Amino acid sequence: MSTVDEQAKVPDSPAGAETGAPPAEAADESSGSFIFLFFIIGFFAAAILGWVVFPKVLYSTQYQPIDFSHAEHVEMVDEGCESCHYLREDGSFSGVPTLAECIDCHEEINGDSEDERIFYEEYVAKDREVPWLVYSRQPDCVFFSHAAHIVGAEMECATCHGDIGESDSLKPYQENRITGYSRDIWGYNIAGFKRNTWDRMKMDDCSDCHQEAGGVAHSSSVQTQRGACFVCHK
Amino acid sequence: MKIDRRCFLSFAIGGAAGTALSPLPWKLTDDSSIWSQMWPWTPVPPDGESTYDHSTCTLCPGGCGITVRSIDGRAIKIEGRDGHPVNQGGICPLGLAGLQLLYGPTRVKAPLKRVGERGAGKWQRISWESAVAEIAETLAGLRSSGQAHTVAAISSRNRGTVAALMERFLTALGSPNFLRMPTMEDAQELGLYINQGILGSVGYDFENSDFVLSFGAGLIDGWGAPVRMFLAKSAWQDAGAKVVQIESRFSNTAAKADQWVNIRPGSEADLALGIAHVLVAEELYDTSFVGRHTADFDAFQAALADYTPDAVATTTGVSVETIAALAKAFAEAASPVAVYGRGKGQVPGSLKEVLAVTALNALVGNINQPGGMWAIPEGEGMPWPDIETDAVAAEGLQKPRIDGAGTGKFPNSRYLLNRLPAVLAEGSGYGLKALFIEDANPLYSLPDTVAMQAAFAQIPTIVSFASHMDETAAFADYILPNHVYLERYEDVVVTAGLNTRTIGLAQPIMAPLYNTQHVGDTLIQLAQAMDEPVAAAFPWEDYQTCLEESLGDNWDTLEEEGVWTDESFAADPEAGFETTSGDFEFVGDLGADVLTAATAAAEGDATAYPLLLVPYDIMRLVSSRVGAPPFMIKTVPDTILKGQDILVEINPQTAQAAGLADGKGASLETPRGRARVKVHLSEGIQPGVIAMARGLGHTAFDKYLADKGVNVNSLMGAVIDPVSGYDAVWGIRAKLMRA
Amino acid sequence: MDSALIPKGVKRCPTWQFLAWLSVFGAVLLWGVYAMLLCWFKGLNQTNMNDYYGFALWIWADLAVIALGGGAFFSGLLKYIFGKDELKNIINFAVLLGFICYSSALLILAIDIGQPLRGWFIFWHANVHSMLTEVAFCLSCYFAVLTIEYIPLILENRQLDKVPFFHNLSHNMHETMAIFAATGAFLSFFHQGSLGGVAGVLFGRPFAFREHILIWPYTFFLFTWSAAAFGPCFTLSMTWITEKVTGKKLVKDNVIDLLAKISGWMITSYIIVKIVETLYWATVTAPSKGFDVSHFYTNNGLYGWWILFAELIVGGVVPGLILIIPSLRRNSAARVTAILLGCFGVCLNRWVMVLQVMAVPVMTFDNWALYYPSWQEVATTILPVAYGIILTMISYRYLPIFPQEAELNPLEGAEEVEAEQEATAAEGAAEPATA
Amino acid sequence: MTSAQTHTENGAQTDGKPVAHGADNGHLHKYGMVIDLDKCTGCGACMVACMSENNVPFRDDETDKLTSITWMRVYKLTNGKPYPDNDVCYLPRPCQHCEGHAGHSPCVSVCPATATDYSTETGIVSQIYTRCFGCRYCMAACPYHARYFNWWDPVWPDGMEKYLSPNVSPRMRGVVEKCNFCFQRYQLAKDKVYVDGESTVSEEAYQTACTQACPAGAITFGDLNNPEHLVHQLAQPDDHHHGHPRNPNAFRLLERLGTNTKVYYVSSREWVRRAGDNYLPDEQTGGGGH
Repeated sequence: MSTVDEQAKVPDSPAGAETGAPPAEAADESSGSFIFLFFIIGFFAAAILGWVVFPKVLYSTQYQPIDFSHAEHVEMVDEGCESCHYLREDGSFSGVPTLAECIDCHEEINGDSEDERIFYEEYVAKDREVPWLVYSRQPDCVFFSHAAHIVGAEMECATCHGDIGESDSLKPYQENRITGYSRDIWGYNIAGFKRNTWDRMKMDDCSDCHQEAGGVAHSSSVQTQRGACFVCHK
Repeated sequence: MKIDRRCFLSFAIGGAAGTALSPLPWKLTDDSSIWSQMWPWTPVPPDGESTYDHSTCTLCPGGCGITVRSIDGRAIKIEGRDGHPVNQGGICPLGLAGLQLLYGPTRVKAPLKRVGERGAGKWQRISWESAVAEIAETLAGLRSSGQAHTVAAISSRNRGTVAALMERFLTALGSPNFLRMPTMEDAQELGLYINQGILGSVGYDFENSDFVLSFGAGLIDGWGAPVRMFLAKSAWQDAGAKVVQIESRFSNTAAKADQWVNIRPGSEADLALGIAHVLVAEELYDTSFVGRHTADFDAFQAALADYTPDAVATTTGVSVETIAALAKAFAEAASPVAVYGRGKGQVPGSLKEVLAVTALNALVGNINQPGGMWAIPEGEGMPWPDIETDAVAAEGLQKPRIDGAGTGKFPNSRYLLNRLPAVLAEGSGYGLKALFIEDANPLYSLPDTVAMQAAFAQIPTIVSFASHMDETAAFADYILPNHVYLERYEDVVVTAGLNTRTIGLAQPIMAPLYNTQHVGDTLIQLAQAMDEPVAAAFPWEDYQTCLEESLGDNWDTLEEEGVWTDESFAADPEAGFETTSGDFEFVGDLGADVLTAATAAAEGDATAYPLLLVPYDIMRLVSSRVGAPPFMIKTVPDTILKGQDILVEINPQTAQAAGLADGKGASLETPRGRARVKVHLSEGIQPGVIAMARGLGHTAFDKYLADKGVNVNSLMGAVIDPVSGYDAVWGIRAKLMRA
Repeated sequence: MDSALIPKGVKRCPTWQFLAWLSVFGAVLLWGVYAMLLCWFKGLNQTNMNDYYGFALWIWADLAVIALGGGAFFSGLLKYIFGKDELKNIINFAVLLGFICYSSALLILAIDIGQPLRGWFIFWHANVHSMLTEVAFCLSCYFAVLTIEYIPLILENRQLDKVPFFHNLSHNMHETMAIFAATGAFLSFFHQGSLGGVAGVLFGRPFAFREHILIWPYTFFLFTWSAAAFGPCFTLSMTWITEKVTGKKLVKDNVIDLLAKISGWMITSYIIVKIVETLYWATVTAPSKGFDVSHFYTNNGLYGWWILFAELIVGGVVPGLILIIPSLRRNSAARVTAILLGCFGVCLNRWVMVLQVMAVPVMTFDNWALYYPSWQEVATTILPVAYGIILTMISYRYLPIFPQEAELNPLEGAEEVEAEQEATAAEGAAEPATA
Repeated sequence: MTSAQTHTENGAQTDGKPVAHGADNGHLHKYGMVIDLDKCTGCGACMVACMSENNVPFRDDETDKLTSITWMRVYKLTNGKPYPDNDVCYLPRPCQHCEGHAGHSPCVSVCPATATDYSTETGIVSQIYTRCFGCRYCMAACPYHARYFNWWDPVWPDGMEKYLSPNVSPRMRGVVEKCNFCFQRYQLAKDKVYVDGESTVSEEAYQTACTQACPAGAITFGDLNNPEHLVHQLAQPDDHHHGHPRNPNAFRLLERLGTNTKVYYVSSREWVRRAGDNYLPDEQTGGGGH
């Protein structure tokens, strides 16, 4: 701290010389704009770091074991998404098909795609489950009832999953290095803004949608007057 | 211009402002909290398709039906099977914790061969082929040297295909030495044979009984088929049936009974005879049944002369009035039943006691009647072709059994494993050269573990089929691990006091986790690795073929329903009994002496050891071959186990005399050993008695079970019943000193 | 070496001596930090808390330091709002103590929670029904206020004050201090109260539960009142200790006397209400739940009737009476006894309202649960004490904490050196007593 | 009558907004339990059923019962008389799911982060482990000691984590957990209701693991609002008196504190009923309540 005084006595301060003001004050004023420049530099450097570099560092990019065309498969099946992603008899949701379910159609190589060949050789032939990276996988603490949304609320798959059903190939999977979750949960916008209902899948997004859907308003919580925790948590 | 500290400060403030206005701190805060919600070291159970499969629990003799919930083929929960004839959907703590045994760390994961000292825990993994070959070679060597009869096998049961295969294997080798682990069923079977001339088990029609007189039976502490007993207990409550518990300790059964008769330990037989005395003297008994269907009532009556209420009151500590009231209530009930077997019934008990208790049932004519005691015939043996024994085998089979059962002093007894230590120590028999142990843990669960281990030490080859590294497996030379019950097929013949013939089917819920093999398959392979006569006795390709063939028509029922029951044996008492006289015989050829003989006493000198140590059973511990899984140990109250210390239950008066306070450490000494214990003061136990829970003090298994408390068997020895040869131990003299 | 930083007109011990003592308390601090890190990285299994003692030593420490730190808001209230201008001579120290107490409380809370990384949920997912939410918000806000009150003091450091910006800032802040004092008093009313409410709302715990006025249980008001009453005792105790350590008179007697008198009347009025409230609880509230009050004080090895006597009489009535009787109050020994007993009384009250609440069995078949802290808990509780001593040492050395010090201890040429030596010796001898 | 009563009460609480949720449209359940203490044998099956259903961890020494996590704990009560007049009774204690006054149970109202909540749809007191930050205020608030803190990281011996159920999230160190009436079973039952096109979860479709396992049939579980459910018939809750049981043999633990619990106990023994609450010496058992 004692250096502050010494600083003020720096003789060759140009600003001080020009204004002819007492040296101590002059030094303060002259370096004022200069100091502000540093402020700006610091500000923008941090902003760039936070807005641009940070998201790149935070997420690692992984690729699916095989490229898969939803569009191609949807054309070939009768019941749309539900042909492969269906509700089981007990009301639970099947999620990503198991190898056995794939084999129902892919007992042999059906086409000439390279991915199908890899699929067959690496997984069917070796009887290994495909380690799919699931974009919409929720944390373990979440109980998400597909039955309630598909049957109860008659919602479309796309409301939450977007147009993945029309995609020709699988986008790279981005994993949050800290939490281990898919980037789709937080959304691709690092600030958390979303344009479409399927852009983000955090708890707040669930509750936003539930707030809007007045018909199935949840107000069973005594504490929050909203949905009680156990509706969606386990 | 000069870049000074203020510039840095400014830069830093700008940086801070820029950071604050960027997502970085906020996202990091959020993400780090999410990280804490999903710490990578906290497991996340994978989700999948949920399925339910039925099977039968084999962890105790009860044979409950279970339903196993699996996720993508991974068993995650065991539940009681709804509508199952034994347990009606209920299930006990052990059955519920079965998956901890399946996935548990003490599983033997591959065949092992001992490489270090016995019991030192040094093992070498070997292939099934070499294990089978090496053991077959040893056995072949014994056969060729005329020592086939020195091979013995210990199993917890003698019914069902696995036990039958084991017995058949011994027979084919040429050994008569199949040994069943002792339980109360030994004494009951013998009693049944004497009373009714039937080879079979005793069943009780509890559901239809309105007065249950239990001579220390832990009706809700694990006696018989535990879940069935719980259901029966609740049914008694709903129907207003009376339950009287005769016991020295205020056990859970006593607590739930309508009346607790506080008796001097070990004098139950005297009380039964005292009640019989009153029934006869006051002509309260069923004269019709006794008159028409019993053969030796006079002899029985003569034996009762010594058991006047006054005399019995002195012996038992139960008042004359209580004895009279019990007799009256018992006689007046519509369907009274007297029940035999202490605690869970792990000790056979004295023949005098089983005959005395059964006599009460006969006196009220409640034999093979609704609400009474039933004889359940053992049924036919396996429908297998006869063994063509060769000369070696024939010679071996001529030899008397190593335990002396079925001959000489003990003509009607079948298995006398308790005599083994004495026999081997004396060197009176021919000794054993090889021992197979299947589904049993004798080095833990039999009295006098020290003597038993010394006896085992004399046997050159011990082969264990244990799935888990229990005390006996740890002392073996080879371990040929069996699948755990959830990984294998097995027919489970349930006796356990059921009044129906019941067979449950254990079915594989999942593929074996480790390199284990069904004991049936191992036996078939062993036989087939031997000479023609032995191999020929095992013509099956594998165990499952054998099982399907053995069960015949029942196989389909069992595969479909999981359980098969039969009540068609129900005998008509009017048709008479299968004794030589054709009537019920109270004492048969043994004469009245068996009842007038002194009751088995506790070992030890009353002056040196002024107290009595009596073991007790609870549902939250396992004292049989199974090691209690962690969940069960977790339910054990801190008045039984605290840290590594077992707490023994004593009356505050006993404590005061010994200068002990609740929770304090003490040294407990019996003629057979000494142990460090802590004391728990209880108003539910007689002064002068020390009660110790069975099921602790394991030396094998894992850190969740091992070295916790004391194994009460290490402090007791067998007390051999002079007539039956069975172990009649109910306690031992002891002293308790401040430590 | 650091003479340029030491306020003008006062004498301080040599640097080496200062550093030596600093390192002693620094070592204690590091020990506490080590325990803190153990708790953070290995979890709360490092403590002797259990499912019966979810709240234990730390929560007590929290409640106690906040009650003791109550001197800051109450002195501020007296000076800035009620115009007790004499108190300006002790207010700096009161603020410093408040700052230490509140920062310590926040630190202990951060160690006490099982998931420190999620601690911010208390703000983000706040449950408005919870007393703890109220505590967290008011505590954080008041800590900010204390920081603002402490900053001008730092800026009065001889060197910092030379910077015109800082000088002006400090001056302007002083001008507006009344607003902060008022804000602080308001916030303190709520968080002291809600800390009292923490126990008082527990309707499942008849020992803690108290009847309500509006939405607040009696303990809400009693805690605020007792913090105002006993907080000054702590300020006075610490002043007394500092005077003993430095061997100097730092605050004039009239200031001490005024604060002691106010504290005395506050304690007396508090303890009367507290006794009435206790009687009401013992004869009406507890029996209505089926409890004879003796249930709470018998059949266990620690919590007997003595604790009630110690809290109400020894730590309440006695200091109250001493401080309101002028002759006793002016007797230094009696006054010091009273203020120390006052600190003890309020700490014991907080202990009872945390630990005894946990100890008393409620279900008829339950047992008393007794508890002793693990060394990690003790170390992390001593950590703030060491931190407080260090901050006090530094502040005393470099900041004009006691405005009357120079006047009361004039420096004069030759005597100066002697005085310094004396002070040094005294500081060296007495300092450990503060630990 | 009972359900109508509750409808009005809850309707008022939620500002007249319709309290409805999907498949259980219009049904306001109040799940509760009746435990017959005369039937309970203290075998501990409920405790193990609970632990195996709910992924409750275990440690090598669980004999310090003050740190041993047992959502369902069986207490042993004695009548306090000397030998041989001593009597004992076992009392299984799950979370009592207090309703308190209008859902403000002792623990729910104190949680600073809304990690525990009372649901008017089910009457269940929930606990969200990932929201909880471990302040333990709820534990201090609960007179039943039904709440447990994860003092340690849960560790399963190698391979044993395979039996963990995916329907229950394993808890991490530093959070509070407790019985939630096997809420995951209600969630799964509701899913089934959706696909089956039914209107509400039936009595059989939602039973807790302890109820299902109890070999003595001592535990009954169901909707206290539904007169057709066995629990209602056994407890006969009086909605005009905060659910006070009209069955003279039934009682609730510490009813006098106003916790308004949903676990009822039945015993024919007076000393057992008296042990359920605190009474001054001259007060009658069952009296003194509100």
